[in-house]
Amino acid sequence: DDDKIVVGFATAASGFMQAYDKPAQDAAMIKIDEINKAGGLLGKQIEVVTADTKTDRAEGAKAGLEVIDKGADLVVVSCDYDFGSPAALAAESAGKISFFLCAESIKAGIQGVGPHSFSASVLAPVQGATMAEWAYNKKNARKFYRLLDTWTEYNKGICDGFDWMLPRLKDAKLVGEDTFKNEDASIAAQITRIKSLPEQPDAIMLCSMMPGVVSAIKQIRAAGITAPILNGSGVDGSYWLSAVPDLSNFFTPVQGSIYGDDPNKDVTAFNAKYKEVTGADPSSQYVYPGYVMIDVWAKAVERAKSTDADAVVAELEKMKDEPTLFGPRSFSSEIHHQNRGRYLIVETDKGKPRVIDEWTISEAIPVDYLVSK
Amino acid sequence: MTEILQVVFDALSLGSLYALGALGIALIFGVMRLVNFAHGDTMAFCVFAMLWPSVDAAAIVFAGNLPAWLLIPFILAVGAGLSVLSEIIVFRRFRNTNPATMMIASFALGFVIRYFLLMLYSSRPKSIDLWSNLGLPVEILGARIPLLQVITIVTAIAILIALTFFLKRTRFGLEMRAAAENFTMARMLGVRANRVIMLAFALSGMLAAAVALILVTQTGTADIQMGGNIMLIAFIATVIGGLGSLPGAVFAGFLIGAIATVMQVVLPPEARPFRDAFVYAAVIATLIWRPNGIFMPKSAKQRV
Amino acid sequence: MTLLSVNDITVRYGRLTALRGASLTLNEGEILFVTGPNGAGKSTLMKAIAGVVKPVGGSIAFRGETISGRSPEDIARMGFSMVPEGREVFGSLTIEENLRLGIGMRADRDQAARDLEMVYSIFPVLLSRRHQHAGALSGGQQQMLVIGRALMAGPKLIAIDEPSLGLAPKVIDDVYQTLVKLRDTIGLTLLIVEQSATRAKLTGGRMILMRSGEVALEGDARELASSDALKQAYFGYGEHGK
Amino acid sequence: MAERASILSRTIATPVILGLLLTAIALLALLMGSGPFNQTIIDIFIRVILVVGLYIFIGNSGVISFGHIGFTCLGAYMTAWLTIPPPMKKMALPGLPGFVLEAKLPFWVGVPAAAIFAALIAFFFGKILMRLSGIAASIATFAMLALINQIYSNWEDVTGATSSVVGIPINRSIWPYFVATLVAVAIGYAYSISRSGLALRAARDEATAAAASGVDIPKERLRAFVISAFVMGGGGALYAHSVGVVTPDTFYLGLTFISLSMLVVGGMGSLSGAVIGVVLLSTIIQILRLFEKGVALGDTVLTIPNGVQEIAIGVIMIVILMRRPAGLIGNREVGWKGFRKA
Amino acid sequence: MAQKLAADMVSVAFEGLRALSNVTLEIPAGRVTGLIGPNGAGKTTCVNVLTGFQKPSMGRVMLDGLDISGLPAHRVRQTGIARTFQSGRLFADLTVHENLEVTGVGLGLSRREASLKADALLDWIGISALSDRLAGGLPYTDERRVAIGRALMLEPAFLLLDEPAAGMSAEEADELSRLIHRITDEVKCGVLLIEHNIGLVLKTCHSIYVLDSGEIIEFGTPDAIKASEKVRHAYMGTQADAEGEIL
Ligand SMILES: Nc1ncnc2c1ncn2[C@@H]1O[C@H](COP(=O)(O)OP(=O)(O)OP(=O)(O)O)[C@@H](O)[C@H]1O
Ligand SMILES: Nc1ncnc2c1ncn2[C@@H]1O[C@H](COP(=O)(O)OP(=O)(O)OP(=O)(O)O)[C@@H](O)[C@H]1O
Ligand SMILES: CC(C)C[C@H](N)C(=O)O
Ligand SMILES: [Mg+2]
Ligand SMILES: [Mg+2]
Repeated sequence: DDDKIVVGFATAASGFMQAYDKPAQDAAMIKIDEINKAGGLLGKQIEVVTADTKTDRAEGAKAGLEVIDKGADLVVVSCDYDFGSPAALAAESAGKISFFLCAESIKAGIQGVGPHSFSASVLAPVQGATMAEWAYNKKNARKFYRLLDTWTEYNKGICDGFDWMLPRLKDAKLVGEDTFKNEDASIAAQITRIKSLPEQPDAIMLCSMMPGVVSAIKQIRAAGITAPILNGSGVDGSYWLSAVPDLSNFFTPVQGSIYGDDPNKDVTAFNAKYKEVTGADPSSQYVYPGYVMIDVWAKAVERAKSTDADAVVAELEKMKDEPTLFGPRSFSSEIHHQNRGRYLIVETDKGKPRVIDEWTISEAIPVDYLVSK
Repeated sequence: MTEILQVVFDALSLGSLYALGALGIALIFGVMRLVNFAHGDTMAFCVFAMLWPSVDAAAIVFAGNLPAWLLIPFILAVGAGLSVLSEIIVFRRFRNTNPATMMIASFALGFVIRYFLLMLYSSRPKSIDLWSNLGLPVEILGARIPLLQVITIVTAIAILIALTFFLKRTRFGLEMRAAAENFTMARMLGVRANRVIMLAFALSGMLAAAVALILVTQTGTADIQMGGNIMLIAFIATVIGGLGSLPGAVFAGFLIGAIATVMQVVLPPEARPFRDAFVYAAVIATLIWRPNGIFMPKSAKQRV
Repeated sequence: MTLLSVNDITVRYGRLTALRGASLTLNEGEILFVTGPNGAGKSTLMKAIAGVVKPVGGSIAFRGETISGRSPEDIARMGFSMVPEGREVFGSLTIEENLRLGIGMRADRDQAARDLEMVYSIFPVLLSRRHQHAGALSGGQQQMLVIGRALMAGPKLIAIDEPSLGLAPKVIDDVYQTLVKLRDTIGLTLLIVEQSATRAKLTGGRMILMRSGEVALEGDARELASSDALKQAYFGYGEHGK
Repeated sequence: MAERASILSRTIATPVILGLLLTAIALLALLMGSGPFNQTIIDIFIRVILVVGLYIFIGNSGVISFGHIGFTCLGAYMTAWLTIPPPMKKMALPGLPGFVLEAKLPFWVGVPAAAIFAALIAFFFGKILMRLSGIAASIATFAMLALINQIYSNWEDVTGATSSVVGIPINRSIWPYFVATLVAVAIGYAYSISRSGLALRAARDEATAAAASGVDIPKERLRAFVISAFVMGGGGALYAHSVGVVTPDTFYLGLTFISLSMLVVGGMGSLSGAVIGVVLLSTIIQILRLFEKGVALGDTVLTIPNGVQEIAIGVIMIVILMRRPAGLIGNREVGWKGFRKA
Repeated sequence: MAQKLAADMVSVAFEGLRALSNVTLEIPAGRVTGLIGPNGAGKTTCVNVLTGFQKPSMGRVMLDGLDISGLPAHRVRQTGIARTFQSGRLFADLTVHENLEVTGVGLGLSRREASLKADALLDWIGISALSDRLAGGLPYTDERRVAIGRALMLEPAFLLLDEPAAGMSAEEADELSRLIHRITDEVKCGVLLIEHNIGLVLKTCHSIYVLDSGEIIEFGTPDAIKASEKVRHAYMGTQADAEGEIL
């Protein structure tokens, strides 16, 4: 109807995706609240409807249809591409805009859903590329080791970005590589391989995610390997650090800091707000894309002066380095995702994470490369 | 030489975990013909028993802070307790029903346990640091192997010997095997079959707890799904080892661990992701080669 | 002294009534043969006493205590030993393990050891193959094993559902001789389902005939077995009350 | 002695009644006319297909297969290979053979092709596996599932590995699913009254005696294996078209156990059990969902907390099995006068 | 129809135990051949060898001069050699009628044909009344008759019966004896009868083999067997003498 704008969340309120969807969704709600308090969007209040995907793909399609049925103008879908896409596809065929909460695969957008689909986060390959380039420049790393957990596309994406960046770094080389599986109870064999390398690596690119990544880090350090470990954003958060006491030499890219030391004071203010609303501190940087999403979408709606999908998409695609609380955002008719982005670098030293640097890769990862992977 | 030894230890340490899992599955299968799919969830339950219920990302360690001499018995008791409770509330009512029904019932029970944990702790994996210093390597014949793995290997073998002795040499073991084969007839011979089965469940629960403790020390993670994979491998090990044969189950557990480790070592990088595919192909080959399991004596085959 | 009394019990399998008000009493040291045509309910009667099937009506008392409703293991522990129809050996256990199962509830270990020797002497083949899996035995050998196993429990009352099933004639003789000897020496009470009237006649004792779930005829085995009444009752010409 | 009626005329009531039940469900979806509800019904139909597929093998042979969802996976990917627009395929799945890359087939070709493909693969696996019986066979089928899953999760060029395969044409009309479900039920019925079905059920009860009756058990098992794989493959293809994306882990343990549970709770040895089990459990799940969202009873809104639905379903399943160990329908089949012995 | 089924110097060993040693015997068509012997003598093993359930360690199984040893059990049945088992082994979840139908189907009939044959056969044996009962709940004696019916489907050339009278009363055994004769007379098949009910064997068989510890120790007509001191010593009971007093 005309007196309100509806945002539909087809996200997981149960099952394991809930751990990712809920925080990002809370952040989105904060932005929605802010907009409503400030008088709404196009003068109308934003109303929220939800449907539970139960972390199941078939349920996801239903949830998508359900929020569309309830009149959603924007369909927000599960963080992860695999679980979000059924609902996004439903939105696409209904001609609605869909936003993945924090999917980091190129498919979360034009390439995997269609021209009305976007993701609010930054591509996983950007994370891998960022860490490689940063470590090369700031840690003087030349010999890299690549350890890939083949469980998800996200993990592979990090390593893809790393692979793309490595040849661009003069003198840098790969001294070895290996794979494991997230559920592996023991990675003893992989560790033995690292330890029997003729020369120990300057840095280990670890492309993995929760929960297996913790186990891998723990076992690597227990074996006495002290080389710097580079990761994707998936390991952000201090909640798991207790598992590896006194972890050091450990680096993670993040869009914003949950540790109270973000260079941008507004982020710290947002963290406080988040705590006020949800009762807990943000547990990882993955809350932030939810906020960014509503932010950029609302701006596009204001500029289009309508919620008409095509008009809003057109406005979104005009965004070039649009500033947001968590770094600039760009969209184009080619890609609805970030193939380049500013990252804060968090170092964990003696079990304490803190922001030590900021890095933006020197060149955007070409769409062709991303798609071919 | 040391390299080979290192691989042997790597294989043994993974294998011993599987072997311990397999013992827990084989014990219940041996006594009830039940494939207990709730076993993995029992492991997860034991792990979470160390934490205070909360849906926050950060874990609130609770029992996990106890000193080892209290924590170990406590977790073993939790495993045994949950397992016995499962028997009393659920499995007891499925005596003499067909294996498929029991299996689905156990699966449903596991499902209930899993979602119960999920409600209390959320689906988020939690971190917990237990006995980190056990991760420190010790040197054996030039190979470096974390102390924890030495402990795991030794525990698995010790438990196997103790259990085998228990089942072969004591009256209880005899009664257990009898109840497994023909529940009603065993009772007609005065065997207090329910009691016997309950004890088997308690043992199996403790085995789940033992795996849970090792797993959590190794990975530092408490995850709702954490028992699942080990349970599946354990299940496979139980069958290819020879149903009802505990040494068989243990041997097969070690074998699967060894195959996986060796595959990881020898496969070229491009083929390494297919490691498990090779393992499963080996499982099929083994079954075709010895349908009754590696350790099944020929005479145990049913005659016409 | 009355050892076992079955009063008016009724057993149903779903809609089918297998026992309708069957009664019998058995005194200590007595031999009672149960005979009757196919499907008369003989095996069901045995199972009801053993506590394996639950009667819907009536009561059973053993050694002065009511046992209907008790669990099979409790009844077994009171001294009731049963050989069910159809050779229920534990095929995956060895022969000796099968036999040792029977002595679980006995306190008198010495006597148990002697009983084991006795069983081996009646059935020497079991001794020679004691460490083999019972599943490999021939049909008759399995039958020997279950009878032996029942004797190992040191029972007050042994109930055997068709002891001669699958046994060679010579072995049947041995079995009956042993049973009678045990009755004479230790006062073992025998409840035997036996299709062969001749066998009952040769052994002596009391006999009942069951038909359609009821006790149709009762009397001395020797007299009854040679009388026409038995044949008539067997096939149901004319009703004989009990 | 009365002349025995033919097997067909004695048992035809079963598929007819089941067909009517399915028709009623389809009509209900039309009547409601809501998108999500329609999708729910499509889901139920696909489940029915999968569970009927399981029934064909498991119900008749008594061998619990953990592997059949593997065939669902094969089917889903096959239809994806055939129906995704060629430009997208060339990008995402460059390793496919040329003629497949060029193909852009409609879904009503994709689905049967997928079913046939699954049946073909089942034939090869079955040749090896059907010699096994009992728990060894179960584990071997599980290993087969894991093998398929591992291959599809890692063969980047051909399956896209763990990444979702997208671009599968979505069909949200209820009719294709309805018709396919009827076909599945018909196949299930035809198999169960066939010679092979009878022989296999005999072997399930007493393998030794079946052999002594001239039954070639591995051969009969193989037949059932292939036919059921055909149904499972078709079901997988339909799933792909109902959701629009497939990944290997969709077709792994979760789906395996849910489908097996529905079969066992319904009654493992009965076609009616397979169908009614799915419909009933799905209905219960939907009702619990409703309560999760909140149901207004008078003035109070009744809501159950998140997660309770799953726990409740688990408990309900256990209770049903306690009460009826052979499943709701047991070994019987529906007939005009209630249930009859199968 | 085949005329002769024979075991030719068959030996079977199980882990050191010799269950059969060089057993040679013949089952002619149209006649009843008895096989008796103490428990564990090897009778069932012998049937297992003849029907493909047990591979002989040595020796051959000949069907009319054709070597059939090594064929799997279902193929043996398809050559016309049928058997029953010492323990019923009916298909418990199928009806009696279906139990018979299975054999028809196993031998290549359509269900319709198999069904008609089953009806006819049940009628012929006289157990049509049981037709629609589930085989699982049958009493012992009926179980045996159904098993015989199942084996008789499609008129096998040879029928091997393993203790069919166990658990039967004298009258029932008598009836069985008549049934066996009807089978040889009307179906014209050769029957091998294993029984411990000596009376039944003596009355029913044309010739009898006596097996002890895996070896044939005697072969002859019932009268000859009755008279044999060797047999009496090895097998017969003291009271249950060869007169066949105990049925
Ligand atoms: N488990 C069962 N389920 C259904 N019916 C049964 C069951 N057991 C026995 N019956 C039926 O109960 C009746 C009595 O059977 P029972 O076995 O007691 O007879 P019986 O006198 O021992 O016969 P037999 O001489 O053949 O051993 C029979 O009609 C039989 O079919
Ligand atoms: N699979 C086997 N493994 C080991 N021993 C076996 C096996 N099958 C049979 N035997 C042995 O072979 C011998 C012959 O057995 P078989 O069953 O043929 O005897 P039988 O003459 O049929 O006896 P019964 O009259 O008791 O049925 C027995 O001693 C038996 O224990
Ligand atoms: C939470 C993240 C690790 C998930 C990841 N962003 C994805 O796309 O799947
Ligand atoms: Mg009986
Ligand atoms: Mg025999």
